[in-house]
Amino acid sequence: MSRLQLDQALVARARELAARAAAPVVDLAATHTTISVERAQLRLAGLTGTDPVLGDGEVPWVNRVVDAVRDQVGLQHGVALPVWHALSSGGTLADLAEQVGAGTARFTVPEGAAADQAREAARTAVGAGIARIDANRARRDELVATHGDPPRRPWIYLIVATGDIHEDIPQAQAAARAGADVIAVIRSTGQSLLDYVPEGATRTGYAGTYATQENFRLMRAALDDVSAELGRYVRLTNYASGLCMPEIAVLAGLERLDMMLNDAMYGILFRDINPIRTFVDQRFSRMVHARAGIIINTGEDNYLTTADAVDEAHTVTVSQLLNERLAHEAGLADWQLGLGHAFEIDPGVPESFRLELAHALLARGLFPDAPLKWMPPTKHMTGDVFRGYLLDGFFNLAGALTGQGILLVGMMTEAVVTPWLSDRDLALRNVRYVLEAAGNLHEDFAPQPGGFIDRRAHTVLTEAVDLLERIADHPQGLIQAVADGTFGITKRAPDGGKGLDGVVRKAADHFDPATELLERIHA
Amino acid sequence: MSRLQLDQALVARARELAARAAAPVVDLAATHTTISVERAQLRLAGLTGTDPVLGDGEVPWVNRVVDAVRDQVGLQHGVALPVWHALSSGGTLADLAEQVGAGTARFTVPEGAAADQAREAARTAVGAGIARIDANRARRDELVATHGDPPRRPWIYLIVATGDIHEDIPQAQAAARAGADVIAVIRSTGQSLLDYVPEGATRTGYAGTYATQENFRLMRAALDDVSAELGRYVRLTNYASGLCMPEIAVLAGLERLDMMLNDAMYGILFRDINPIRTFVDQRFSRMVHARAGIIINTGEDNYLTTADAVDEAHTVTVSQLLNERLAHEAGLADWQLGLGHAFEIDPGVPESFRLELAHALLARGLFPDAPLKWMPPTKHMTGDVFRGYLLDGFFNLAGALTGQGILLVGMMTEAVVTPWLSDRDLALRNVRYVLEAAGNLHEDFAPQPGGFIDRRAHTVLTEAVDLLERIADHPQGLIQAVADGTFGITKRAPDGGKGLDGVVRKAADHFDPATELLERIHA
Amino acid sequence: MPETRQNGHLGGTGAGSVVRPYGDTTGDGMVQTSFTLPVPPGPRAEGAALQLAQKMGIEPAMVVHSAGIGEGFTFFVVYGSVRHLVDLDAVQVEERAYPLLSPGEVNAAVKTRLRRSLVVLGACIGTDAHTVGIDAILNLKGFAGEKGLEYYRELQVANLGAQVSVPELVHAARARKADAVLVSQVVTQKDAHLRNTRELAAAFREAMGESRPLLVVGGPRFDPAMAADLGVDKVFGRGTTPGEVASYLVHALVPAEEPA
Amino acid sequence: MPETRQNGHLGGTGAGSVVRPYGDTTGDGMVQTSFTLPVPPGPRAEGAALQLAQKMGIEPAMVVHSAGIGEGFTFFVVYGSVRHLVDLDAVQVEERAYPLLSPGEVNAAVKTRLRRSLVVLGACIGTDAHTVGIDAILNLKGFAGEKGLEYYRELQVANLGAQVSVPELVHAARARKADAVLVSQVVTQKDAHLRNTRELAAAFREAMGESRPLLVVGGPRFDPAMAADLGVDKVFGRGTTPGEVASYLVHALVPAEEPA
Ligand code: B12
Ligand code: B12
Ligand SMILES: Cc1ncc(COP(=O)(O)O)c(C=O)c1O
Ligand SMILES: Cc1ncc(COP(=O)(O)O)c(C=O)c1O
Repeated sequence: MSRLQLDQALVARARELAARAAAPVVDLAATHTTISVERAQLRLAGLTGTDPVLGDGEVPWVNRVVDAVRDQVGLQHGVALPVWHALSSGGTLADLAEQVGAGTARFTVPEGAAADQAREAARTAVGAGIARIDANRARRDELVATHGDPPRRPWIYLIVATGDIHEDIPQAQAAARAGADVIAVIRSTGQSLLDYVPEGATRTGYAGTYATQENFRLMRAALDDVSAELGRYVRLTNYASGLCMPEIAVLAGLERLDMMLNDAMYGILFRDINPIRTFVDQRFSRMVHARAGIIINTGEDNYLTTADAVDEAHTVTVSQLLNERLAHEAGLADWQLGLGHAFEIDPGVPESFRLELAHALLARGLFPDAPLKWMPPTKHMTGDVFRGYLLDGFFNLAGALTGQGILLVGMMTEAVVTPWLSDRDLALRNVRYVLEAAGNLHEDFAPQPGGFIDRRAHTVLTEAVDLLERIADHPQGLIQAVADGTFGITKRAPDGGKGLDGVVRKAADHFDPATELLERIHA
Repeated sequence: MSRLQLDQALVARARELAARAAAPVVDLAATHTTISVERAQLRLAGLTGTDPVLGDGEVPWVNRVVDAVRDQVGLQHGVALPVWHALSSGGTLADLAEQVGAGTARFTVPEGAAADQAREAARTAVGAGIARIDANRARRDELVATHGDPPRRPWIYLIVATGDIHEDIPQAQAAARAGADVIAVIRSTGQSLLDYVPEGATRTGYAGTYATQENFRLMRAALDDVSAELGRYVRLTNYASGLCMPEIAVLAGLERLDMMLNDAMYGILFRDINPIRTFVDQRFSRMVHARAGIIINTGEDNYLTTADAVDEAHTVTVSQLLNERLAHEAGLADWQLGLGHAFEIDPGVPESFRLELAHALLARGLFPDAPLKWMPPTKHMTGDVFRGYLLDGFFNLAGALTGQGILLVGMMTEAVVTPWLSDRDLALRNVRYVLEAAGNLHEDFAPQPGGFIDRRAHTVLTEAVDLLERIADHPQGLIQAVADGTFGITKRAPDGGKGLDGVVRKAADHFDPATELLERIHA
Repeated sequence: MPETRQNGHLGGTGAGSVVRPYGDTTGDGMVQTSFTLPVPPGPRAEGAALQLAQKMGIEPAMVVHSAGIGEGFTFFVVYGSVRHLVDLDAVQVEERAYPLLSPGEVNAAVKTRLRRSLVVLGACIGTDAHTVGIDAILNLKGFAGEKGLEYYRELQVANLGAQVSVPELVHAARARKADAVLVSQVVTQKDAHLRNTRELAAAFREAMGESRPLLVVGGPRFDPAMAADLGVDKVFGRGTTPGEVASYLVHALVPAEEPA
Repeated sequence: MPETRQNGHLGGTGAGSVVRPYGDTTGDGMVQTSFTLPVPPGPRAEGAALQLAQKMGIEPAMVVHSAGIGEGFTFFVVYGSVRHLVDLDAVQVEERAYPLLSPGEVNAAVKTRLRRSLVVLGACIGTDAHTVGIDAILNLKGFAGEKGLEYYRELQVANLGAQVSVPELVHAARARKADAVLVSQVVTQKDAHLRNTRELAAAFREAMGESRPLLVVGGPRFDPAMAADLGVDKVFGRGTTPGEVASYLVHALVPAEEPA
């Protein structure tokens, strides 16, 4: 595949600036915890289920326990110390949860030997969860070895979105049979703002299906069946985003999901979730993903739905560099970085297709080892489904010409409905035609140095470096940039948005067995 | 645009062989005339109208007169001598026709001074028609100068096909407004086999509209209006094919049509018209087109609807070389040669798009100065109109990447119905998107010497030269090749097919004022 | 939030003989449609499109796209739920009423039960010049991997090609004592195929009465259920294979096996 | 061969208030439709598709494409002529019952006739996070070349953004003495937009009764004719421009010009 000759000094400069711009965020994540990070500890330790009494029986035990700890001793020490201290007198986590439900649990923060003992017990309990994640990773490797990986790049990524897991499953299987390599179950509109993870098999989502451990399990099992049938390991994706990002990441690891949407800023910008909450949560969830061998997908594509894809192309590049930095910092390897970008230039703009190629090649050149996630047109899709089908075809071609890693399949009904069964089938036929007929056209694709495409890519890179200079120069770095509306022309103040009340500054003796265990590997 | 480096020795060899293979056809055309060639003389001399009495009033006077001459003195001398001899005693052509109708006309073949006089009168009469053709050519140049040519290549070519000239006109105008540069009115299924040209404005065609002088006039006037409105000269196309090819060519010249489908073999292969009839008729019609400044379109694309587009790709090349040779021989210049080829490879074939590019570049390389006519997928279109719309988009892209001259716009409903108003509109939107978004992608398109595309093009060229060797080696050349089923896997014997009875071997004194006048220029 | 909702399956847990179109949920009834109205774009045109959608049974209907074409036309894309139910039990299927035979079986049946070869005449009539369809059925090369009827030893096939007039065809059928005449019609604009088929049937009836050959027509836009209406014995639609046709010829023309 | 045929125009030479869909000939009634049936591919499925097409009024209908999806579904493309007539006189057009004003005219009307600035509150309610639509109407940047309502000097605009709950919105409207509340709804799966709008209307009715602010909703899949049904004052659909909304606000909230 043709690569651009990027100015390597500029590239190095960009990475250096990104590290500086991200430093305040890394710092934030090191010094804070959140209720969801704490709940994630309990999930790793195996606590499941909901309190049958409270709020229609929807409130998970992990929420009840963390809230009780917080009420009684605060969260600055983490939940692990008080919880495993409480367990030192015997009983299981589930028993303890029952006591919380009954209002009889009493938490204190142990010190000295008691603390050492609680820490050790916590490590063992949480370690069991991590061991399950490790086992899942090994199992995935095994299944990939047995069934095989997709025969070619890009991997074909499809969403299902009925809201009902029992409709999703046959649709996902049909999609896999028709050629999908990756299935994403998108989430109900409301889930990101829920400060708990729903439980069980669900059938009532709006424009997406709830992410629950049981739904994960059901879908993964269904895809295992179809993988065996097809002789090709079909991957499953969900979203580690919203107020419960760390817990969802854990559930993904526990249920052998293969990829997760997981962006450092998506929740801030598009769900109005508090920046600090998000930055802390993303650090934890990324450590889990790193361990689980999960590929993350970042969300730069979303910026181009609110900002102009030509004018703001460099903000995508800047964000990719920042996401890369924060991912590396959390232990993710390059092969796990499905950095996002998208085919979102107004199709009416002259040379729009060549501009897309320039942007896509720039990303390819900057991140040669990352499986870039290439998103289809959405903003400029209309109810003209014929035009939409054509645009999606050119999107597929751009993906093949520029060596994208993960091709999110566009739907002709993008502007109309969440995808129908037939939309998905037609979309896969589109992809198949383009890849089979023109998939190797990259051999004949040779943008000239100094030509239109090369010039455009360098313009964007230069603009990105300029912007990074400005961000890095600010003591608050990325945090300030978000407040300034740099990404997706959406301004988010550090103290605004939902979920700030779930953020806690760590005390000196804060203990987080998961992070400790997870950091061990890449330290 | 990227050109292939073709082996120029092979190219020269191909042209030399084509000339040899075509020689027997040139010979045939020089030694024969046909009833339609003879009728064309009378049309040039201004004879119009039909015999109101015979056969529902559909039989044109030109047919009545030529038949009468044939009955009385035979056609081996041509109609001009007997007709203008008959007129030497006074009266107009129309009067003479009336006498034929009344059964009172008497024809003899003049000799000596009477013959000289008849020839001179015939030259004057036919010359008036040619002068009108010349005036139309000048008028076209003038209108192009005033309104302008299409802003870019390829020209966008669209068909209308309602069967009703009064539905065709608004549809053609709508298409022009939506971006069509060339409008073709396709003909009713039955017309090619009619041995006369219908008259008047017609509304009853099947899957096409009758080609009549009045329909030509109405449509050209409507397009003149829309050309003025748009500030772009919109060209009109029809079909000089079938049993009346020479007459239709004359009518096209008289009514300022701008392009004509005119192939040396289409009628033989796809309408089972006698080969000799066709070869004689095409020579005459091409001379008329040469004079009228009309661009011809040849029909190699059709072979790929009956033969496989990969296996038989070289037969397209061979036919293009033969059509070129026969066109040059008749006086057509390179800019008038809309040589045909098509995007007809089964889309399920691996690398189908790159194979298409190879074939298209080969044609481009062989005929650098000809405005190649690039035909859309038809054979592998299905009722899946979404897939069809996508394929048409890739066809458009191939056209832009390989520098085609005339892009015949594909219809998503190709396998379903003759095009609807909305099909045409959608098709033009498709073309516009592709050309505006990716029209300059050829700058980045650089098939490698020795790469897939280059290798494929050379394979086809080599196969074409091999086939031409075999054809040229036979004393009957092309005539034998047609009998062997070389083109479109359809065999046609020299003495088979319709219309052989309209072919007449010329006597030594055969006189054809039109040919004489037309040959003057390029002699 | 999560709760359990009734599954939308219609017709209970049984055979499900009543179904509705499926968008992304069982029973949602979703369809897509597009059309042009001879009305200039604007609110009145959108209202007209909704009225049509409603008459088609789409309700609620969403006009998701509209675009003017030329002066007085608007093209629409409409999505929505049709209220109609599809009753599978009421579906009239032109079931194959005869077994599908291999070439060997066809030859054997003709040879042993007819005891002479079967004469088949093929053509494309009228001004229709599309021969690929009839060639696919008759010529050696065949279609979809199946050999054409010429390959069958016991069938004597003549393919007259295209643009054959009905009188010519009647003449040829008589001259060759054809058992079956196979006719293709591809052009359908203004129902040309139906008109030509009726003309064919009438001409054979007139010329040969009861002793006329078996009349079989085919083409991509024919509805196989129309044979009786058109006055022919059998109609084949898009995607027909030679084997189906050969099997039908045996069924219709070869005496049934005598009971042992 | 050529002859003259009656033109297919319906409704005579008059205003042509009855029309049919147009394929390539006036009056031909041609439409395209596609849908999936929960039936495995085969003749029965094709028959089922034809049955549905017929129920939709398409006759004759041609199933021009069918393809199996997964185990038990078949996708169809159908072409044919619908028998329905569209009566243009019966079309209910939600005509703009008020003049379209320029920003200057809007400001002037508010200033001279209301004599105070008009308070406008905007939000996207429920779990819907699509702000681009409401931003297009409210924010300075605007839409389709028109500035948004923030640009209007006499309008006092607050945009609360997305994911605003109905109680929050009622509270804010009361606190700011909003004259008009503008709400956007983009997600429509399972009719979420309709449900949320009804909830909105009920909450304002309950909390403020007659003195509730003007309620305006908008989004790409709303049918503008549904306002009354949903309990709001006005509904705007896809492609709405800020100027239309401002003009409506003047019409609905600013006292009419006193007769001179
Ligand atoms: C190839 C082709 C041509 C070739 C034909 C070459 C030839 N020797 O046959 C050429 C280029 C010459 C041609 C010309 C024209 N064509 Co044409 N052509 C096509 C095309 C692209 C493919 C048809 C085909 O070969 N299909 C493949 C065969 C195998 O399929 P089939 O015919 O359906 O046959 C199968 C079944 O139907 C069945 N079957 C068919 N016949 C029979 C008979 C029997 C007895 C049985 C048992 C079964 C059977 O079995 C076959 C195998 O499964 C179609 C578009 C398309 N993609 O369908 C247009 C199409 C058929 N053509 C069309 C038209 C209008 C024309 C022209 C009239 C245009 C013009 N005015 O110039 C001309 C003139 C030809 C004429 N007088 O008829 C229209 C017809 C529109 C309509 N529905 O009325 C089509 C649909 C294109 C379009 N959308 O406009 N065409
Ligand atoms: C941009 C976008 C997003 C962005 C939103 C960013 C943002 N800050 O708004 C992001 C990427 C975050 C996003 C996320 C999601 N999206 Co979204 N998104 C879109 C997209 C591509 C464009 C929408 C848009 O901006 N249109 C441009 C504006 C200007 O048009 P408009 O909204 O129609 O507004 C105009 C009029 O309707 C009207 N109007 C609108 N509101 C109002 C209000 C008033 C008072 C007035 C007067 C007028 C008015 O005026 C506007 C100007 O003319 C559409 C697909 C598409 N092409 O339409 C999907 C789409 C809307 N999204 C969809 C979905 C399902 C989602 C998700 C729920 C998916 C998921 N499960 O993860 C998420 C979650 C978001 C949530 N909770 O709501 C679906 C909705 C399906 C449906 N019909 O129910 C769509 C149609 C895509 C699809 N086919 O699946 N999305
Ligand atoms: C990076 C990223 N995260 C998360 C989401 C959606 O998740 P949520 O359900 O939190 O809105 C998206 C949506 O496309 C996304 O792009
Ligand atoms: C070269 C050529 N000539 C003629 C025709 C059609 O003309 P006719 O009306 O004679 O079938 C075609 C049809 O596409 C063609 O390609």
